[in-house]
Amino acid sequence: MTRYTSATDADRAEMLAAIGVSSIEELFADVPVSLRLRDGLSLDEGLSEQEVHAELRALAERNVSCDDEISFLGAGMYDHYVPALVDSIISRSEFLTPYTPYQPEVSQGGLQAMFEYQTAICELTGLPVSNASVYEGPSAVAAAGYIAKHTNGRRRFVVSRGVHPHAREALATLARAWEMEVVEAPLEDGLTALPELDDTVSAVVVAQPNFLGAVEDLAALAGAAHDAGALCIAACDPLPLALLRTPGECGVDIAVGEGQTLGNRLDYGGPSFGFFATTEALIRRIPGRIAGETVDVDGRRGFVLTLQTREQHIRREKATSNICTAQALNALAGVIYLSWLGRRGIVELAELLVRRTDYARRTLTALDGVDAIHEQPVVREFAVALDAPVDAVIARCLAAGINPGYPLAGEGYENGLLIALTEQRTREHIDRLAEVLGEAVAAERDADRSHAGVSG
Amino acid sequence: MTRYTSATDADRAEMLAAIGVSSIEELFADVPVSLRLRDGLSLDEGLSEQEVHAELRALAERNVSCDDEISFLGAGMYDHYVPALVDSIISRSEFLTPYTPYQPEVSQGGLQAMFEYQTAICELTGLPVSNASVYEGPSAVAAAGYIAKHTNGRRRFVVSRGVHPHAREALATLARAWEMEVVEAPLEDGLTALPELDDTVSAVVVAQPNFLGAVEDLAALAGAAHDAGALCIAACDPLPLALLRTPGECGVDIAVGEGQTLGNRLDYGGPSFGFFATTEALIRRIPGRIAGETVDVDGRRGFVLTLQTREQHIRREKATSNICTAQALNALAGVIYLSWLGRRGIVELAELLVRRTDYARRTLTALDGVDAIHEQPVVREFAVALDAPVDAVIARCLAAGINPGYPLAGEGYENGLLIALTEQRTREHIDRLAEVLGEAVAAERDADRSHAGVSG
Amino acid sequence: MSVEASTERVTGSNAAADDQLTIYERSQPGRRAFVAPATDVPERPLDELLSPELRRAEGPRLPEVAEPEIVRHYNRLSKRNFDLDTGFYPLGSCTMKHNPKLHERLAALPGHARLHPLQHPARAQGALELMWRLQDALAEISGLPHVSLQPSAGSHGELAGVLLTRAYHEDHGESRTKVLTPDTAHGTNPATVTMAGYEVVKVGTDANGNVDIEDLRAKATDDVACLMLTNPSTLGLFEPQIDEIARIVHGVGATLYYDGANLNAIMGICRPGDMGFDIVHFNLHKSFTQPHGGGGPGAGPIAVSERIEPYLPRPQVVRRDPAGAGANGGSGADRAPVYDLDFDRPRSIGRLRGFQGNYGVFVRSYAYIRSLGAAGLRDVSETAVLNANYLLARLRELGVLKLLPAAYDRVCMHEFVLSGGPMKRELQIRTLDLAKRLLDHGVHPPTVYFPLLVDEALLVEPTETETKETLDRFAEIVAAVLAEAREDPAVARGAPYTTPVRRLDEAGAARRPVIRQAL
Amino acid sequence: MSVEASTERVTGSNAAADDQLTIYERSQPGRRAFVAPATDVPERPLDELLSPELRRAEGPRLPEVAEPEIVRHYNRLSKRNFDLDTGFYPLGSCTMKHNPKLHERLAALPGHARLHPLQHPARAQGALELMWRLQDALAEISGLPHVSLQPSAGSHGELAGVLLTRAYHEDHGESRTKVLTPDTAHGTNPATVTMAGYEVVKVGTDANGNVDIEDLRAKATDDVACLMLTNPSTLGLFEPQIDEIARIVHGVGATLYYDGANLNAIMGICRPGDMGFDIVHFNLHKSFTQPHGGGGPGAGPIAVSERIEPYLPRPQVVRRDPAGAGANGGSGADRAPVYDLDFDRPRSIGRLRGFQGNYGVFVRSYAYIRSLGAAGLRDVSETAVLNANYLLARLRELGVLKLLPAAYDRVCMHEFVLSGGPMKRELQIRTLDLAKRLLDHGVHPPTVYFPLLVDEALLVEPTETETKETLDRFAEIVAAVLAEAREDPAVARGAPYTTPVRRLDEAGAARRPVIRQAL
Ligand SMILES: Cc1ncc(COP(=O)(O)O)c(C=O)c1O
Ligand SMILES: Cc1ncc(COP(=O)(O)O)c(C=O)c1O
Repeated sequence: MTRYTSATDADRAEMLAAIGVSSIEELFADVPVSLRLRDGLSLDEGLSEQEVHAELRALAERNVSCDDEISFLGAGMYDHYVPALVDSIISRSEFLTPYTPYQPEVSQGGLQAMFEYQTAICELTGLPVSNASVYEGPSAVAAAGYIAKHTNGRRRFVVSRGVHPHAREALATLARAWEMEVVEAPLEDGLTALPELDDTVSAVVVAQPNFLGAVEDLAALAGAAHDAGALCIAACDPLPLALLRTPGECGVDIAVGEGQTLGNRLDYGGPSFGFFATTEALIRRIPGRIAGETVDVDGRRGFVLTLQTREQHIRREKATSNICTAQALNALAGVIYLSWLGRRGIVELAELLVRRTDYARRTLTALDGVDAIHEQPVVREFAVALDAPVDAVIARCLAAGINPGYPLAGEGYENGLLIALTEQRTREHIDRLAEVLGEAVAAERDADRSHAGVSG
Repeated sequence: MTRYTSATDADRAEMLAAIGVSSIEELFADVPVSLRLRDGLSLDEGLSEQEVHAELRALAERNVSCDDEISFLGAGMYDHYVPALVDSIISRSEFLTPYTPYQPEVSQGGLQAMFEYQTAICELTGLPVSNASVYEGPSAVAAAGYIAKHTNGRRRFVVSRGVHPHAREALATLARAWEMEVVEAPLEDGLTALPELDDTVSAVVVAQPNFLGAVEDLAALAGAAHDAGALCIAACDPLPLALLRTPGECGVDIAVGEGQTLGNRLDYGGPSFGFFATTEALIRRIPGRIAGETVDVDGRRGFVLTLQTREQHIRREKATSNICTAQALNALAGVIYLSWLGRRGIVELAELLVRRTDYARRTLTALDGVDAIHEQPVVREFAVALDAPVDAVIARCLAAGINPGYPLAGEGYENGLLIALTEQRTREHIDRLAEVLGEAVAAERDADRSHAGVSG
Repeated sequence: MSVEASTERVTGSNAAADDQLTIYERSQPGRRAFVAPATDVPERPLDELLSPELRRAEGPRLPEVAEPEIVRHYNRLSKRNFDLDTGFYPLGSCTMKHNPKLHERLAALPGHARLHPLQHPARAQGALELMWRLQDALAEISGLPHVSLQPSAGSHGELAGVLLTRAYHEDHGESRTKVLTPDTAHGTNPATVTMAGYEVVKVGTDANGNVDIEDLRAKATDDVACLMLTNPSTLGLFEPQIDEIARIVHGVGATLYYDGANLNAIMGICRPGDMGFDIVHFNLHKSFTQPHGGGGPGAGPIAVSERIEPYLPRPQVVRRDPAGAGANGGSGADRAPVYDLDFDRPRSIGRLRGFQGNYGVFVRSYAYIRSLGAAGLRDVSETAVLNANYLLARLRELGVLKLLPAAYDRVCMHEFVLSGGPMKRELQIRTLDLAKRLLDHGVHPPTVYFPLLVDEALLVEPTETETKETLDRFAEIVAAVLAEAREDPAVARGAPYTTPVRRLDEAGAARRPVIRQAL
Repeated sequence: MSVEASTERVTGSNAAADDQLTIYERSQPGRRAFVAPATDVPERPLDELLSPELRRAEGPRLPEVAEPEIVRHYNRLSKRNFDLDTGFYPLGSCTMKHNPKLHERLAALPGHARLHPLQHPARAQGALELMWRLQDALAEISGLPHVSLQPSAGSHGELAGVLLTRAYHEDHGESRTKVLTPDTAHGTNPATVTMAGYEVVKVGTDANGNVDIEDLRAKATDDVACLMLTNPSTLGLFEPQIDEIARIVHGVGATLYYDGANLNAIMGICRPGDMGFDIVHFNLHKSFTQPHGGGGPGAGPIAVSERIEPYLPRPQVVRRDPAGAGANGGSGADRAPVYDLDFDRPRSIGRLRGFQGNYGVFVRSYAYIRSLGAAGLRDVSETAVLNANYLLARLRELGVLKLLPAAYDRVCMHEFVLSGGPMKRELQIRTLDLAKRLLDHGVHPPTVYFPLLVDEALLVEPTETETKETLDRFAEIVAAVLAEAREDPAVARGAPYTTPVRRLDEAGAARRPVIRQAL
């Protein structure tokens, strides 16, 4: 017996008798003897609650979290403040412990929350259709690609380098299985430069703002895609959408994105949620759960899972996706967070991000050896090139208690650094970053020179 | 408007119109103009949630909590592990946000929990009557004294030095108002040595275990009190009661105590709860709320606040106490914690405390310059005398990340140290304490000597 | 579950017999939620450590239940409570305002929640500074310079206040025997007076609901130690003659005590200290929003004038400037101040309780004050008073006041009192019946049968955190219940119907008290 | 609220119209819960920073509501959900076991919850070690040496598994086109096959509920890439001929895929790896207890054999011994090991998602494994199987199986399937009616109409965390519903009656989808 099970020896005896067997072993008669584990699993012994708590606390202490340094890391997930009411609501067992609302009569809370969530996503994206969530951002891009494949059966995806590298890779992973080709479109001065698009192109995939923080001309990109008869898929950061022309307005066919910034923790990368919005035309191809409004036999308003003929449990091999368990709790956090921000608040927050980001960008690019990688308008993140080895510079900043951002070497900007802001990074933090970064760059340049001197 | 209020300017206008006044000012017409604040309060401006969070987090970081050092502090509150289910249950709004159950039909949850709590306290104390909680431990002793005063109208309290100093002081504070005298009974070899008791003694007040950790012969003390026609009041540490002869069995008339160790946080001293148990004879004098079982008009089982004719809202100046708001949520944590421990677990826990305490006591008193203040049996706490200035020794231990305990100078043991154990202080911690304490005492002795040398 | 039971469900009764079991009735020998950590020290025989004579024969008969069933048990119990986060809770005098969720997060930070009360002050600077700043803010709000956070609740603050009065008079060679309390006073006031060793003398209320000045004058003799006053009073009315009252009380050398339970009406508008009060208690769990926890915890800090300061409870939280000279009160200007506990208070009344008071409560109330600031606190009181007067107006508009007239027809402050007398006569339903019927509409009833001097009293306090829509809905519900009662009073008399249990036999419970489980 | 509405309440309907408003319908212009922190940087005109052409004309029309009403809204919504912490939830195939409260506390520790996914591995050693240890434990439990934690849920794990199969075959110069799935398979299996670019071929089930070996033999041709199998199957039956199945599948060079949704039946009893499976997915939110969150989050790690390892997703969590040589798998013996993310995997299928997977889920499942240990995990499976067989026996004893016969009359594993066919013929109520009527008794119905091959299927999975009393009560409820239906089938057909809403018009919802609020 464990602290989570209740079958005492007395219970076991009674239950076995009722079943009509004399031992638990007998219940496993179907398991070939040759397969039965003789000496059990070789795992450590179980521990008391307090011991498990102590062990996992010790592990947590060995991570440097955003509580432990001033972090300007972003690149897909951002350290936004999560209001206390989100935690207090999503930790209610009525939201935390049930599963997918297969029995709508006793799941109205979850279903109505999904409906409210879908409404909020439609408002953010300017598109008429949203599902109730997919796993997270990058896999959502792949899921959108799957729709494109089915919609026009074409051979190629044109993917902007402005799309998050993880999303590009997730799409490529599936494209291989679909025997489709992924062509990357380069960024020029920070913006997507599309190649010629022909009738082999299934979809054009872009990001808003893009991976370097730049605001793309989404309408132009969607227009180009449509001119070639391709779909336009946009991976969007939801908070900037409070200010930017919406994907819907720009003619985007599918807008997806990472929902972490909407009331979810960083959690070292998950769980969060992916949002997925599209046009009426594609409503019957969208993956995942969708809540819809209806009435009960007494005419009372109610909500149900709807358009289920898209889904695996009904359509099986003909389903538009294989997704089953998604991210309902994280999406709930999302709609609570958006309700907390509210119609005015979300704009105020986005404007604060724009102003703090502008201030940071000006302050840092004014430093010796720190140059902008592009001059495009940005909302919450921007990219700079350092005139010194980026890893060494970062190391110096870390030593000073500042995590200056994400190195862009992997993206081909040798000493590039991607710097993200949130409402939790104050002017004081930005000024401190400027000080520390400036010193670090200067120091590493000298180090470099002297080193060059030596080796030269 | 604040983030917690909803009256927009539009609302205000409508509401004022409905009231028939033209401004909020008019609603305060009864306030003499001379008294109205002209320039408002001089307090800092309000802050956003995130800013308040940052400020209070910064304050928290300036405290050294039991997470930040290995602490052997006890002396009335103890760092026991609080299981996660306690937090998750008491943070449910249905328990967290209602007030005293004045409307029993919609308060059955709280009322039944009180009934279950009372039962648990009766089981711990061996007494037939428990209320639903009082403020905390020391004031509970004073409240018990108030019953004694009413019961026999005598002039004096005989209070053992084994009673927590805060409790002795809280009783003395009220005794002064009652024009009663407090006589202190000394500890001899760690146990209470009662003076002659005559018919002026209203109550004998003792502690189990006492302030130096020693287990008292409660039956003998209660017997002596009764022989003099006085009541016996015992302040008890609830966890040791899992093993010790109960106050009820020993003839104690009123058993009270600090409930913090039962599923409540340290919280720098509060809120926690005080428990209050007594005999049938005193049931109508007990302070505070009591839940009782009854039935509703359909014959369904239910619970109500009962015996309210004791209370201030009914009896006013004739009430047995003035207590109103007590510690319901903390007492709820208490009964959940006790249910988590369970019948076997509480004994296992108490035995673990006894063994760890015995091990610590032997290990430490084996050190040079560390001697037992008494040899009496103990459960979770013991007192030693150091052959070096206790404050200097403590300072050295703190520097090594160990908080060795509570100095007893205030209690007249010049270099005394009171050391407490919980299930969170492992053998490894105890061995580390021995190492650090041994070194500290040795170092301070030398320092002393050389200092003596100098000054001599 | 029998067929009857199940068909009963067609009629919608939600009472699953199973929901009425206690945790003891769910116990089965051998089940457990707790697993003890390994005994890592020598397992010496228990008899050697604690001789059998010292030990109980049988352990406490606590329940034996695994974690899942403990969780379900208390979860189900919780669903049998009505709570503020679900609906309107206009419980007069209790200020059931919203409890910001932020506060629970802050109080749970390990630096606050896991701090031992005997930690050396030098290692608890954050906690002491927070307490000092809270004292400072409460002093400003009350207009009285010195604050003690120690009392555990309002009534504990009252006790402290009366003991301070005693100490003050004794220190000045006087011994007085009486304390005045208005007949509208909350029960804790007279109960406190007795507990502090004084005799209660009641002061009457005049036709307008104010303190009867003549009666006060008559009873304010030189053996009176104190007048305990609530302003706004428990009638929800501000004493327009507060200056005169103070003059009379001080005239005979008595202290003027302010019961702060109703402070929510006047924060940032006016201050007890300016009214001449010597001692004030705050109910942090009312004006400064604490979750009420089903009956606590709370905190009842007190603020006092200079002349009372020497007697404040021990210890006091003080700020010492770097030079080391003790300093309390004043603004936070000095450089690198140090916070400390001052035990050296020779004239103090002493301790009222252990340690430093309900710190966890202080954290929440301090966060509240920081969130709102001066303007926010004033907005709170303005809105509380606006909401109360608006609700009164709506009730009047709906004709409710014909049957439930306002006890005193005046502009009210943050709450108001209705009398159910006419309703009782005309509709044959009592205030209690109305209250019980409100339960079926998903709102918590106002305070009933208090204050005592109003016939069939109903004390309504909406608080500032309720919306206009909620107030409108409540007014309509009350009107609906009265209309229903006019058609058939039996409905209200039989109410409630939709609650987990219906009216309970309280008399029986008191006659044969069953206050613990028979095991 | 009208008089009718209120008298309606006498009959006990709990539907307050107010409870049916959406958060948008509670919105009032100007209300707010969010207060922005001060703009501490120069307030440059927005147009200079973001030109108007780039901006939307109108912001998103989110609700305008203050904190108290947001809290109440979602609190009230929550009360319209049934949840596992309130009652029995035997939803077959979903393993609705208790979620230990400890896990939520651990996942919330700032060192876990506030760790940025791009933090340098050297500064995330605690997280990486936890993931590595979890991989290690899952490898041991499954009997397969290499683990990737990346997939986000079971179906994502399936996708990974089939893509691994494709990569494996391609790397060996083969291209296969078909994947076999039994007709009992969960819908995600065939859906996954299609998504991974393969053709689904169904394998039949024999009279005993096992895979039809002859059919399998016939369909196992050399263009078959994989057989996806659930064992115990979705019928709750263990495949006794699993060895033979493995032989057949491997005989044609296909891989054997293990759908781990039912792992809860065999932990510590036997291992997929030993059965010959090449690839396994785990549903951490089933066997390893995650709160189901109303439909996620979960995680679907996969374990694979040596030959599949080279193709695992990128990045892999690895442990490097101090010397620096890479090492994965194996015991945690070495001194001061360093944990890292390995991106250098040339033959990897690549990424399936962002970052390192659902770390918060890993924390909970790792805590669960540490709490239970080897003995505890075995106890879990033993008790899960005991509870299922006991419940089946109780139902038989009460005569329920006469109307709801077991689909296959065998000892079951952790769950079992009943057929509502006879009940439908004899009592004229369908499995759906039974399910809806159960709602009135406060229990969640089992999974209905799955697996598809059983007529009017009812898939019952009690899990190990339920008490004997709960199982007894459930059996009695089912018996009571059948007895009631015999008297009057209309009651069940009209059920539920006591739920927040009654049967809903799903057809209408799909015909004219209303999937967002009209604003
Ligand atoms: C007017 C008044 N005074 C005093 C009190 C007592 O406060 P507490 O319950 O915090 O002891 C109350 C509480 O109900 C009150 O309403
Ligand atoms: C047998 C079986 N396989 C696969 C899945 C899919 O797992 P998930 O919902 O985590 O994607 C499920 C979940 O219901 C299942 O029951």
